[in-house]
Amino acid sequence: MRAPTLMAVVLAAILVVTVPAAQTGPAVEITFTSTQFSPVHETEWARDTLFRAFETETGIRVRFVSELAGPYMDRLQAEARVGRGSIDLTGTLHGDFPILVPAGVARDMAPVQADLARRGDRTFFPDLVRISQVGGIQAYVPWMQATYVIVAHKRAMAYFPRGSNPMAMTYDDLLEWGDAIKSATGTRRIGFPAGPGGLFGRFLHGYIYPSFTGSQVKRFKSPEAVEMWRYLRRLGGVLHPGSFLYSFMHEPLLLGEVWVAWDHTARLLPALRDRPDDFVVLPSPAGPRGRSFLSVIVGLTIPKTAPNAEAAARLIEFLTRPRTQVLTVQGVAFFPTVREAAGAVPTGGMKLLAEAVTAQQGARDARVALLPVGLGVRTGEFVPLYVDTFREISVLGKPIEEVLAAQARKLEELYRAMNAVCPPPDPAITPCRPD
Amino acid sequence: MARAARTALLATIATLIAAWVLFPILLISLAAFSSRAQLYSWPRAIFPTPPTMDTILFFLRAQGVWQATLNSLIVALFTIALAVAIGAPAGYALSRFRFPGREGFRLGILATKMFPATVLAIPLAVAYIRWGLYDNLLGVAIVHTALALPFAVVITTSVFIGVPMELEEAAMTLGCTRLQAFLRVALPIALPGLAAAAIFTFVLSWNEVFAAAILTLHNRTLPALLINAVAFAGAPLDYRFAGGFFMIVPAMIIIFIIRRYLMTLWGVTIR
Amino acid sequence: MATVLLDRVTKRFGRVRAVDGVTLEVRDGEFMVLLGPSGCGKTTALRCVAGLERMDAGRIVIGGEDVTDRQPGRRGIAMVFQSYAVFPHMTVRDNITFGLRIRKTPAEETRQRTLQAAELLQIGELLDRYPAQLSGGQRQRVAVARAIVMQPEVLLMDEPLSNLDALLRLQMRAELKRLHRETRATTVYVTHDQVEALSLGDRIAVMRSGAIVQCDTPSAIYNRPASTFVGGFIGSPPMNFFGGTVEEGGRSVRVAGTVLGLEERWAGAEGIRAGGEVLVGVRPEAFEVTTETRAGAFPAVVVVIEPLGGTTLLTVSVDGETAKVTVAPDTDHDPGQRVWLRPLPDRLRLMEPGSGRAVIPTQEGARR
Amino acid sequence: MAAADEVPDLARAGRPRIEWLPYLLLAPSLVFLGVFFAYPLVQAFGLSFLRPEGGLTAEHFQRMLGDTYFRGAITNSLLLTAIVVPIQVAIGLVIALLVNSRFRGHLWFLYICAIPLAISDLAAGLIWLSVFTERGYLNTLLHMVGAVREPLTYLSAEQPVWLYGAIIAAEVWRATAIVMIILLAGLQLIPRDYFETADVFGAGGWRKLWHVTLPLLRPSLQTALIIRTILAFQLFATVITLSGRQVPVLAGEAYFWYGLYRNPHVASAYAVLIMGVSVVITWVYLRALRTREEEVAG
Repeated sequence: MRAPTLMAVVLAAILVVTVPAAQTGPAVEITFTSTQFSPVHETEWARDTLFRAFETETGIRVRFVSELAGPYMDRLQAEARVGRGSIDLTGTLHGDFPILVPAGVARDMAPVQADLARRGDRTFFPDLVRISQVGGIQAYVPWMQATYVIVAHKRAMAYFPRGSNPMAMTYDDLLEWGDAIKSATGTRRIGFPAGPGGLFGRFLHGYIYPSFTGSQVKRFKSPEAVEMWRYLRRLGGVLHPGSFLYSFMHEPLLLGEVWVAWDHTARLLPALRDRPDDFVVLPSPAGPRGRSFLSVIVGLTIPKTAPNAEAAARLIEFLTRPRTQVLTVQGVAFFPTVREAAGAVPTGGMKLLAEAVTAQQGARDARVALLPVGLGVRTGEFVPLYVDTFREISVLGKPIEEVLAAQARKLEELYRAMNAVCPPPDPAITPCRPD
Repeated sequence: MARAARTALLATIATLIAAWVLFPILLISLAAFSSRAQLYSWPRAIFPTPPTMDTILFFLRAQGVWQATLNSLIVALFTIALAVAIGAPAGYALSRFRFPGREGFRLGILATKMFPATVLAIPLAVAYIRWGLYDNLLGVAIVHTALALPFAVVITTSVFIGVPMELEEAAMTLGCTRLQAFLRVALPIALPGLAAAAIFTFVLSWNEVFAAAILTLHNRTLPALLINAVAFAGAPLDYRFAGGFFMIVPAMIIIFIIRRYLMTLWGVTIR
Repeated sequence: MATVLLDRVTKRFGRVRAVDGVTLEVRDGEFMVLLGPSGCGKTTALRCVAGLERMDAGRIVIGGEDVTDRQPGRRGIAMVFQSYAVFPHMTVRDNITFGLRIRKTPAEETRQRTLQAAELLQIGELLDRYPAQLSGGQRQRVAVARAIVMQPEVLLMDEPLSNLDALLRLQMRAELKRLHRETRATTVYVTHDQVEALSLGDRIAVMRSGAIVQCDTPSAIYNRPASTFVGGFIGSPPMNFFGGTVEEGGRSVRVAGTVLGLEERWAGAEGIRAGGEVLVGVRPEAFEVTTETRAGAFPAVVVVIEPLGGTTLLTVSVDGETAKVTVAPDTDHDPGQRVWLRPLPDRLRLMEPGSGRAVIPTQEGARR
Repeated sequence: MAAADEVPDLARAGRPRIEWLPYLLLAPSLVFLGVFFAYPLVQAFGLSFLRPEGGLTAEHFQRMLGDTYFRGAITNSLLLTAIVVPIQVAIGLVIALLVNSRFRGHLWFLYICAIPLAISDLAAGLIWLSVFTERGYLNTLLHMVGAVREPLTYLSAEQPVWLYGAIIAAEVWRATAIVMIILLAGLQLIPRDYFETADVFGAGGWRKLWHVTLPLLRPSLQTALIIRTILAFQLFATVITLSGRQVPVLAGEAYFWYGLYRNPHVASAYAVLIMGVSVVITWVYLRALRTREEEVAG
């Protein structure tokens, strides 16, 4: 290449790049970061529907940034440490707040909550408001809820164990189901999101553990737990081998790789929306100790370093408005935190989900598990302990009792080090320790 | 006879290797031009009938893709400017002078290649916030420069070794100062080689994922956007394939531009 | 035009003294050749004059002004490099006008001088070409034109002919000579080719190991080498040296069992003692060769005969040592033939065997 | 001429003996690397050896060693490197030799083979995912020729050969180019007459390769091996894209410990381990492939 040509190209490139950057945005813009809405379709929806509506109404533009948990927490903590920030509003899982509060990120949201209460148009579920108290302050305003269910392709229903009720499925049913599919088709069609970005760990500690042992932590190495791990080994025989790659189950469902999948409601919704007629939604299975499920709460808080707290409060008002909450459940399958929105009847694929969630919550043997709290900076170690246990027992085939004993020691160390309380359905013992 | 057989054998090997390199690129291109429905069906057709832009348009219309592409370009240009501005003087010094510490510097520069971006990005994230470089494209460019600098130094060294010292000396005897001699003689001759270095730097920056993902908030580069969407955010297959295709197109163009320098890209550096 | 003085110039590279306290004065308009084998420091010395090397000690004076601290471009010099160093990204014209443009010479004058220089070197047709389109000889001409267009007071040339083939070298040699006559620029010319040195130089400075061992006119260098080194380096084939013993108080010397009479001037010269060892140096052409014995001639055996056209070169064996002798082409010799060699007394040189230094005859010593 | 005066010793006359210009030119890179390289590097060591509240500790390394993925990570990293690097060197050498033979069209061949040079590990992972995923092109092709009816699952720990094979294929495909470029540069430095001499002595192609080309190529092989090996230990995006965490690797674990577990200390311990392994391997290569003087002379 001749030098002058090269220079011209470089100059042109610089022009192309810098000129648009020089243009300025609207008068008011706030930055909203979240660990939620990270799937592409959810981000798109949030930007195109949710925040556009807000901008139309208020003239405030929302710069929405969805992040991985790691960088997300780093940034919030770093801004707090420096005492200067760019984030006006942030929304994340309940379990993150025990880190954010002591790190000085979250401000007390009680005044905001009180303002919302004064409006009288929305009633937050009281238990959600109760658990939003973290470290002596109201750490967040409850924003959305989510849970996990099973989606099955209709063609899989032919193999469902005769005489059992799919809406009241047990873990034995699930195994039998998988076996039936396997013996009929020669393929394994039950899938879990056990890939790096998947939520399989939630299934282990929040679903199957309490369902078999009635506990998440305390009965970690109990005989019931040993029984549960034996069950999981058998279940492994009918699991789709690709499960360790899956992050979001809507994709293998749509592809047909998997016929029966367990995942977060938001991560199943795209399949239901694309082909609502192909799928059915079922509640999570029940074990000997009931039908345990996790309720995930997402809260909103304004960082202490927020440049524009006032506009952020207006966005909170907008997001927790019953109409917006209905819009949210319909759009991305996150469920309301205010009573006024809970009554709205969803449509389409979302309707299937809502029915299953209702069935799950309303089941006679329902047992709510909550995400662990109080683990502070070491919160991130909790879930991997369960996934690692699964890997050692089911993948590497190590002896169950030995692995459980070793992992229980780590679990105990974690809880003792952070002096944390047992998560429900375990009794509130501090520090929690496996028996 | 034996010669003809040998030629035929060589041609076969070359063809096989070329096919091995091109075939996967062809496949991802086919995937990028297949519709979502085609990608999700089984059995799947290899050739999309008809080819469709839907998948690529879906990707390009996705929020942030254009901005991220623009950011990637800005970061890459910053990186090129920094890496060449900082690396070229060092390369010039290494090519022109024998001085105590020269070998030490060379080894030190190469040793920096041993340390992954992971190690740099983590502590720098904290430091950047203090320094006001966080979520700043310049901040990303700086880390990319740190990663690209060894290559910039090595390539510019070989470039300047290729420009005889005597040319500059001749210019100096003709009345130039040292700086004038460099600017009027060495630099114009070295320019194509420096362009190759710049393009190499561009490739590094364009492809870098980890640091970009850690160090930005709004101002994501394309790979940072993609890794988030692909590895963790459950981007659908069509989005992934379109993204993969979109990332390799510049790669092919760039290698095409510098194909003349491929023979000498590493050139004299190992002498 | 100007004189050039190298005053006790020293340049070290690490522990090696490339130039070791060299002092040399080049007269105004003189063509001075620095001659020596590779690695003797001649190029380094030249580069010190040009200002391209930073000296460790000494100073450079050009035209009476100390230029030691001046940039190369401010010393009134121009230089032709061994590799020519023609700028590949400029046309011939731009190459030649480069220095003038740097000096901001008026356009018209630049044009005039360029044409002049191009004409002088017969490269007028090449002005718009790029160096890549030129032959080696043409590039060399461009390099010279680029230097002389500056009308330098001092022209420095670093082996400018060494990259040319033999024929072209011969031709360019003559042209350089003509050029020097026309421009009369003080010239310092570095070469390792003694023929070039002899043919071009007004004076030749022979260098060895960073020092000047002799500086004199070509004929003096040739005929009266100051050491065995100079004698052996200059001349093709080089000077022959025979071991001898001084006899008769310095009036004769015994070589290969034969007594050679010495001229008057050697008697009493420093280093000549009766019974002392001495090296007798004789140029190959300074022998009378006969096939019969005679006084003042020592015997030798012809080993190889090489007819060179103008002369014939004999390789002979004298007392087990080989020597080279040139004879007229029509003489008849056979390998194995016994011949007698008589050195011409006035062409004969004596050297001290240990130091290799020349013995200086009394009259010459006085002349000095 | 005032010959009697002292020889002007320029060193003592206030002029510096040291040439400062090269150091001046190096200064920007030294400062830059000091601030943006050395500083975070020291920090990284600090993170891996210091307790958050201060004081030296081996705790982070113990946690790393006790991690369920650790054994797999170090095994896989070493194994993948041991398999991938020789294949890359072999193929890279073949390509470089082909290009260096200057057959007609060799520049196009070089261009094609160099394309992966500019493709990131992320993009390469995506490309090969489109081949090996269950509804991917491999199954499609097999289906077309009638070899399979239902798609097979390749990217599963239950199929270690396929899983490894896919990773190796992607890595070989992506990173052979850099080896090839380095070796090609080395080949061009070998004077042609070496080959001609070998021809005179009747050396056949293989013997020529073995006795002439490879010994002369040793410095380039050394560079290629060092660079490839070091990069191989930093690899993770391809592996994660293709296998999730079924094939843990060192760099991937550093990434997971940082991003997933939120533990920069153990992440840094992994990073420090990677550095250690890289340094050791570089040293081994430098020792094993040192060019001996007499061989250069020969």
